[in-house]
Amino acid sequence: MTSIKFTEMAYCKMILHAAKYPHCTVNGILLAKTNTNNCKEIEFVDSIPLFHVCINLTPMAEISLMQVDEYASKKGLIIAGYYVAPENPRDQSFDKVYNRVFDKIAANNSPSYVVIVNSTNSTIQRGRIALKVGQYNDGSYKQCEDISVSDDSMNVCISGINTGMYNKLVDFDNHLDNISQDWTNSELNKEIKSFL
Amino acid sequence: MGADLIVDPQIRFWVFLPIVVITFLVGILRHYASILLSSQKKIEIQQLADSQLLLRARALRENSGYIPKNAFLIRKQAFNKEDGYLMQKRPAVSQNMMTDPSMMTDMLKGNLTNVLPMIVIGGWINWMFSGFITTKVPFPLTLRFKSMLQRGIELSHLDASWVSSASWYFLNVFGLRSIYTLVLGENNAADQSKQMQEQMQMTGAASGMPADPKVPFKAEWEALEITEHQTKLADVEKDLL
Amino acid sequence: MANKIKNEFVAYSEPAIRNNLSIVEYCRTSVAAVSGCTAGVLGLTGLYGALFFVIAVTSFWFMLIFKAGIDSWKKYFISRKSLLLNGIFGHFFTYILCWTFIYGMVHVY
Amino acid sequence: MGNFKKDLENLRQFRENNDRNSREVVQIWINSIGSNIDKLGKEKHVILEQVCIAALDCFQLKVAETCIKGLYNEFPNSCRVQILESMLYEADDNYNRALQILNNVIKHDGTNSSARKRKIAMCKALGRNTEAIKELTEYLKIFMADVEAWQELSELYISEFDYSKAAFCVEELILHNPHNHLLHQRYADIKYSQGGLENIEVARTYYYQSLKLNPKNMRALYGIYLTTSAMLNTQKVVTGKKKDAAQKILDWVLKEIKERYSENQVSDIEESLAALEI
Repeated sequence: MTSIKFTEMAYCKMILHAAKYPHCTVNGILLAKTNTNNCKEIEFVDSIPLFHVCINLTPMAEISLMQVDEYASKKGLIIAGYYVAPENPRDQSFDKVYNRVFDKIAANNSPSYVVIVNSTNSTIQRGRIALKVGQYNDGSYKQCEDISVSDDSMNVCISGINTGMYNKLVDFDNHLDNISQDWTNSELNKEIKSFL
Repeated sequence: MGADLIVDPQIRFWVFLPIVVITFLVGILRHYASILLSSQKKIEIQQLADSQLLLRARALRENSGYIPKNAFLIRKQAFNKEDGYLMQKRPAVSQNMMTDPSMMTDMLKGNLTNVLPMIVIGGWINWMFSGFITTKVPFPLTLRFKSMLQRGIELSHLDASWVSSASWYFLNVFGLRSIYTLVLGENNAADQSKQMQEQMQMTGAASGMPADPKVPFKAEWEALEITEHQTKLADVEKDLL
Repeated sequence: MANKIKNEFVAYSEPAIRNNLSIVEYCRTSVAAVSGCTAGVLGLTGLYGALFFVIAVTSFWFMLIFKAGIDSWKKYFISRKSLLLNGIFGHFFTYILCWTFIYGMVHVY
Repeated sequence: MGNFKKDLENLRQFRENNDRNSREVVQIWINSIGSNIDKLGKEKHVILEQVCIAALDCFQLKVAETCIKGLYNEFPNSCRVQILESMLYEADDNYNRALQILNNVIKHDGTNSSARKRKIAMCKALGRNTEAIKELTEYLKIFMADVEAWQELSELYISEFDYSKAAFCVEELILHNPHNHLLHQRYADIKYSQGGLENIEVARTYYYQSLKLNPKNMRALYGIYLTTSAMLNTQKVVTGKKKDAAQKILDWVLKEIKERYSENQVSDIEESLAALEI
C-alpha cells in the first residue's frame, strides 16, 4: 500500500479552491517531487487549481496542462495527480470524476492518483481529512487508505476559510478571464507559509 | 398683449387653472385605478408554448447565419416538415370574446378606466366652463386653426390665436402625456391616447398572445420556408488577420 | 454600460443602450417642459418662442455630449444625431403646452 | 447610518450584476440589515428574497426562515414565496416535502416556470443527472425560448460527455443571442472536445468569431492556437500552401498571446508560455 502525503500548500489550495466555488465542480492538478516517485510513498508538494466552469471541456484543459507541465519541470516537479471537488457531495465514485484531463495525466504518468475532495464546512472545521484518494492503474482504481496531512495544514485551512482567504486564490479560469492574475498563486503560497 | 381684447382675470383662477389641474389629476387617478383594476391575465399553457415556439422560430430565421449549415437545416426540418412544430394540428380555438366572460370583464374594465372618464369629464367641462375664452397662444395662427382652438365659440372676427375652454381641455388631454411620463414613469396608464389605440386592436393580440395560433404559425412557416442559410462567419478569419 | 466599438461594426448591449436612451428621453422631456415655462414667463411670442426652443434643445444636446465626453460619447450612444432629433415633435408639443400655459397665466390677463 | 446605506447599495449592486456573493450577502444581513428590516421601504421584499436565497446557499436556515416568514406575512398566497419555502426544505434534505410544495404550485398555475425548474434542479441535487436531462427536455418542449434552460441543458450534456447534444443546445443559445462572444467560444470548446477534423475546423471559425466580438478573449486566442496546430498535426497530406497559411496563423496567434502577456507584465507565467511553441 502506498502512503500518500500532502504538504500544506497542496492541501490548503485544494480545499480553498473548493471553498471558493462551492456551487461548481472544480478540478486541479497535483504536483509531486520527481525522485519520490517510487511505489511506497508519494508526497504531493503543490497543487494547481484549474477550472470551475465546465471542467469537461478539453481545449482550455490542454492549454493549462501544457503550461503547468512547463512550470512543474522548471521547479523539478512532475504532474502526478488530479483532484476534483464535485459540485454534488453525493458523487463520490471514481468513475464519475473521470475525464479526459485525468486521462492525459494518467497516460504520461503511471501510477497516477486521483483525489476527490469531499469537503463540507463541518468536516474541515473538525479537522478531519476531507479527501478520498485513488490510485489509477490501467483502467482500475485502488482506494488508498494511508493518507497523511499535517495538523498545521488543517489549522491553516480552518483559518483560511474563516478569514476568506479563498478569495485570494486564483485558478486557471480566473487567469483566462484576466491574464494579470497569477495561477501559480505565488502570493497565496507565501501567505500559507507565513502561517506555519 | 391683450390689447385687442381684455379677459377678466377671474377666468384665470376659475376656468383656466382648474381645467389644467382637473385633467392632470384625472390622469393620475386613472393610472392608479387601472393598476387597481388590472387583473393578471391567466395564460393557458398551450398559448404560452405557442408564443415561445414563435419566438424560437423567429430567432432561428433571423440569426441563422451564426450557426453551421446542417444545424440550421435540422432545425428548419423540425419546424417545417409535415408534422413539424409549425404544422401541428390544433383544435380550432374559437376565442369568441363575447362568449368568454373574462374577455368581457377585461373590456369592461378598459372602458371603465378609459372611455368613461373621458366622456364624463369632457362633458362636464364642456357644460361647466362652456363659452369662455381662456387663453391666447403666444404665436400667430392661420384661420384654419379657428375650428380647432375655438370650439364652443362662434365669433368670426376673433383672432385665431385665442383658445376656448373646451379646446383648452382637449389640448391638455393630449399634451399632458409627456408630463405623465415624467411623473409616473414610462408605460403608465394615464396616457389614454395610447390606451385608445390598444382598444382599437383589441383582444389578445395586444398582449402578444395570438388567440388563434394558426395564422402566425402559417406566416412563420412561410417565412422560414424561404429562408436560405447564409453563413455570416465565412470571412472572420480574413477580418482578423 | 460597456459597449465595445470595433473598426467596422458595432457590438453593443441592447438593454444598456435602451436604458441610456430612456434616461435621456426623460431629461429631454424635462428640458422641453422647463424651457416652455421659461419662455412663458419671459413672455416670448411668435418666432422668438420657437427660436428659444431650438436654442434650449441644442444647448441641452451639447451639454449631453459634453457630459458623455466629447471623445467617449460613442461608448454610451449609437448616434449623436438621434440624440438631438428623436421625438423632437413630441417635445415641441410639450414645449408649446407649457409655454401657452405659463404665458396665459402671466401675460394674457 | 452611512454604513447601512452603503450596505443597501452593495446589495443592489449584487442584484443588478447577478453576483452570487452569498457569503457577503448573509454577512451584510447579520451585521446591519437584519435588525432594521422595517427601514428598507420599497426594497424590503426584494432584499428579503435575495437574503433568503443567499442564506440557503450558506446553510443559514434560521436566516432563511425569518425571511420567508416576513414574505409570507406580506404575500400569503404567492407562488414565489412558496418556491422559496420549498427551497428551504430542500436545503434541509427534506426532498419529499419540497417536491410536494412544488407540485402544488404547478397544479395551481401550470405556467409557473420557476417551479418546474426547481424540480429539475432537485433531480440534479440528488445526483440523477439523466433524469434531470429528461425532465429538462420535457420542460423545453413547452418553454422553447427559455435561454437559461437551454444553457443548463447544455451543461448537463457536457457533464455526461454528450458533446453533440450539448452543441445543439449552444446553437440554440447562439440563435437567441448571436452577439455574445462567450457563447461562440463555448460552442467552439464543445466542437473541439468532440474531436475530428471537421469539428475542429468549425471550432476554429467560432473561436475567430468570439475573438472578433471581444478582442480580449484569451480563451479564443488559445483556442485558435490549439485548433490550428491540431489541424497541422492531423492533416498528414497538407499541401505546401495550406501548411504555410496555417503556420502563418500560428505565428500570428502566438504573437498576439505574447503581446497580451507583456501588456500585463506577469513574467512568472510568461515563462511557462514557452510550452506552446513546440
